[in-house]
Amino acid sequence: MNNDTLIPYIGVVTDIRQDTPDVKTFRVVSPEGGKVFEHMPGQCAMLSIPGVGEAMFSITSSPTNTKFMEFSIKKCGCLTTWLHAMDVGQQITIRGPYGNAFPVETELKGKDLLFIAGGIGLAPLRSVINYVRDKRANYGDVQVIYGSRSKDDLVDYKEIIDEWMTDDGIKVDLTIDNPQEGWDGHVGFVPNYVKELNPSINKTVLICGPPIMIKFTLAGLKELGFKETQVYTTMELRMKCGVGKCGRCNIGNKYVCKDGPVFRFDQLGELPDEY
Amino acid sequence: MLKISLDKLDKLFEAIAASQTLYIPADREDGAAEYRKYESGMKLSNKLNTLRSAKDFFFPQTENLVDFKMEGKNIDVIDVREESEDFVIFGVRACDARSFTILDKVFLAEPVDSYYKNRRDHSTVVTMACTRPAETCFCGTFGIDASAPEGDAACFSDGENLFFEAHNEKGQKFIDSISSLLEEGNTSKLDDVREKTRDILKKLPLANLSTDNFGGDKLNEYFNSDKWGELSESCLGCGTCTFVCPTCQCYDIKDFNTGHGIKRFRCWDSCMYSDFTKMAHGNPRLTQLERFRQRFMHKLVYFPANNNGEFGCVGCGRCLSKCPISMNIVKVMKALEVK
Amino acid sequence: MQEAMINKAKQLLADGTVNRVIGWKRGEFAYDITPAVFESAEELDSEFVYDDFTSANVSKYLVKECKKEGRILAFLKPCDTYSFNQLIKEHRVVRENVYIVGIPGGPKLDAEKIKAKGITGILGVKNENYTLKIDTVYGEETMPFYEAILDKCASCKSKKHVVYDELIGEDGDVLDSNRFDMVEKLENMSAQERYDFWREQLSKCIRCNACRNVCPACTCEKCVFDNPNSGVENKAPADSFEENMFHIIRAFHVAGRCTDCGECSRVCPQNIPLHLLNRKFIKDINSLYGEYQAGEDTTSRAPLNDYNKDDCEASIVHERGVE
Amino acid sequence: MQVNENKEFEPLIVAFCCNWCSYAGADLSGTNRLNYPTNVKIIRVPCSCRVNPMFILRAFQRGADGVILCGCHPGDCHYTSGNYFTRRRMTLLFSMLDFLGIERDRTRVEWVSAAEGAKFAATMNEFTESVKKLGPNRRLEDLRCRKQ
Repeated sequence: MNNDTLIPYIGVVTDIRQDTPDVKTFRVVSPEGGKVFEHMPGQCAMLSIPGVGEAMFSITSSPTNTKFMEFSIKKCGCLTTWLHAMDVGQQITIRGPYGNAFPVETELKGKDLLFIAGGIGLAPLRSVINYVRDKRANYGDVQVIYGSRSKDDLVDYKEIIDEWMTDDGIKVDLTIDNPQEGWDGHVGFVPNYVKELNPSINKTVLICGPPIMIKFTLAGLKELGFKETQVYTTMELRMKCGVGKCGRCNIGNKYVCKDGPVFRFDQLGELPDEY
Repeated sequence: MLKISLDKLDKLFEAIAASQTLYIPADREDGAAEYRKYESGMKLSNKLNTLRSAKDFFFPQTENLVDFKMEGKNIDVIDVREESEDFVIFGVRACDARSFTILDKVFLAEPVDSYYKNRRDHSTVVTMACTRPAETCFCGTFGIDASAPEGDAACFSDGENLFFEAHNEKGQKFIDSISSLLEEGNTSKLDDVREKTRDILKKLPLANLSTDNFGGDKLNEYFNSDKWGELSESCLGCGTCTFVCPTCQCYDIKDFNTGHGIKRFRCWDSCMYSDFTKMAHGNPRLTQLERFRQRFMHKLVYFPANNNGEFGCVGCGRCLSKCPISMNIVKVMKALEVK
Repeated sequence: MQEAMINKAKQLLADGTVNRVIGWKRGEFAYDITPAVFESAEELDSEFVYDDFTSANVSKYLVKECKKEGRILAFLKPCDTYSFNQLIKEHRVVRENVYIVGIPGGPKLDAEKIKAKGITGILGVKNENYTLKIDTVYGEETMPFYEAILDKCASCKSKKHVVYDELIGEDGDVLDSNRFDMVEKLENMSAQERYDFWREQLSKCIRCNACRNVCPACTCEKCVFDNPNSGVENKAPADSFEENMFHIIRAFHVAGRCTDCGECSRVCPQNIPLHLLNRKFIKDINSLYGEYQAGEDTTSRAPLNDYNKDDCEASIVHERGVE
Repeated sequence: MQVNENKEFEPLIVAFCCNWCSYAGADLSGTNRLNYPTNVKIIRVPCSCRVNPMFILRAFQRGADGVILCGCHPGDCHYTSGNYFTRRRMTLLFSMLDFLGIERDRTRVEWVSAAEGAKFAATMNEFTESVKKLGPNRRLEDLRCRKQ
């Protein structure tokens, strides 16, 4: 019988990094070494500990990383609590890749890009940002606006400071919600910061974060003159199968696992408001 | 047309069951019909339809997907799939036969569901034309002719004889396998019976129900209809409609710890249940209104939007007779319809 | 009766006693009647129905309805009043927000029983001197009224209303019912026969949860079977054990609170006689701890929340009855 | 390794014991060097009243062949009245299991005080023997949990 997508592969966790108090980044390789499967930026994978649960996570590492995949996971439910408690060397099951991807090879090619992320919302965008950094010649200006509750809650802070900020072709603006000792950067919410920075409206925007942040940022972008066709986001709903069959992650007639998770706001606007 | 006399049905069943597993609708003690594995002496039910739909054959209520053995930090994945045996389902009604094509559109779409396909490949569906449709029948609404069912092969009764007709290679193979029992027969009486059935179908109370105003193009209009509150008010949030439905195909995947391993199984799920879309951080369908809406929007709007206008209902009428509070797709369609 | 009820409802709506009415709404056929809330005289006139098929017990809806703005009028049959009274006892409803009009009860008809006779294509059902005249697309059929009544009505326990603000018609009496006959019959079977009986019945279960969701005593905010952290959550009977477990626990959780309204068996799409499990508990409670009828009053202690120092020991189960 | 088909059936017995009396009783039978079968697995609970009917069923699901519930003697409950409720609850549950055709001798309630080490051992011996006679639990088992 052919392989079935519901039968998972084994992945080995080779590195666990504590990013913030409630976010850890897990490095996963196949037991034979190397990546379990290839993917495109924005796609997701089903991770599971049998007996504990199975859930969909976006792949945080860039496809250009040929050695391993990474997942930045926030502790919030049953499975994620288990994942946070495990040690290096633990095997997990993994299946995918699922969903569409950010159109990095088509619509986004040659464009000026603006990434806006809030909190753990950086996880899916990090894959795109690193993809773009590795194929820098294919894209125009790149700007990242990233905010979190506090300095400690900035995911991948080390990579942002050491790699992104030292990169020439990429501008990074960080913000935190409240003033904090040892922070001399910007303080304030992401939507306001975006308005303050007043980015050029030629940019294509990729946005991810808590729903409330997305809502206000989108409104702010529209005020600045951005059109809905310029803004992409990535969605999340309860999923079980990952292939549009189990019937629960739909928004209208679109399945987030299959037709999403990446949607352009004009596409999302045509769908019922049920997410 | 090839035929067999109805009083020789036993012989026919014996012959089929000799080479492969045969399932026929049989009466159980409480009077309802259900598909049962044929054993000598079992009688074909004369009920219009089985209480549970025929989807169980391809999409059972629970099935083991994969097993895991956990040892220390290691996980073993054990593929438990086995090649299905060949089987014949006899006496499937036109509505249930159509439900298979609807399920195919879900499970055989890429990536193919190998569990479903395995059973589908090994099955022969022999349908049976209806002669006494009930008031709850509305298959005609979805373009199904109860007197000419689909399936690999179909059979038609004129009250004395059962006539056979092959629809594809599989069906022809089935008829060939029983050809020694069949003989050429005159269909003039059968034509009368079919004519009469068609007349009755036209006279049924739901004969005029139409899907003309449903489909993918009025998605937001139906979604935002103010009728949902009133319609869903009495809904108990049970899963009766979804579980008796031949086309409801949503499922859940769960793990069961047996104490010496993990069994991952798939089971039917219902969009009527409160945890259907519940996540660690919230639930987009908080009240019964949203859940109720999802079920009917899926059948009448979303499914046709994704499948060239084909609806996700076959009009078998099971939910009409089984809903504890008699709220069903017909009432929803009538209340909702936007001309 | 229907007309008297509509008039009563209109009058109470008009004088402001209530702002809503819970009753039953006509369907597509003679028998598919849906509980519904009515807010105006026009709605009542066009859609309200009370006939031989209006069997659904509306008292559970009142748990939600009584928390809304204003007062609601509920027409309760005698058996429904027991359910409602039990809900008052458990503080699940606000009595003041419900205006109860007691109406005479059944026996109500069961469309499934008519269909089981092979009668199909039903267009209309009329009761003429306790003979049902059934109009079908295949011509007229008849059957005796009492052969088509719901099982729960066939063993009616009471025609008395235990709670009401006013009555339409006369109040009845508590009946001497034969409702424990089937339980007794099973008790007198051998263990193997009982096991076979229940295996056949419970293996039909499709776990649709209709029995649980319709039950006026099952009002937990979150059922243990829906709770992933309970360790017993299950959505489908993956094993015969889970079928047994669900039905034992469902019945046990309402033991001493079940008023024997019979809704569980009425709604079961697989015709499992679930009420027998509940009745077994009622029968045991009656015989071991004294006669008790849940919902009869709002003050007495439920048998499982109570004890006597000289209660029998559990070993009584091993000593009596048929092995 | 050769499996002996005729090996005598060894039942798995789950004993729920209340913390204050029966568990101490079990302890005492141990310190007094009284024998009771190793088939008995004790689960300590704060009070016999803590035992939900679901616990009993779950024990059967997970492979128990018999379940026994031990608590303080009526009147001696550490929490005054817990075991009185237990008594009613278990009577009804066992009666229901019997009604469903499940062998009645697979379940039992026994009152064992902290001083009754001998009674504990004797009860367990006797209960294990009676369950042994019944053979493995087949009517209330979960096939998925059966050890291959």
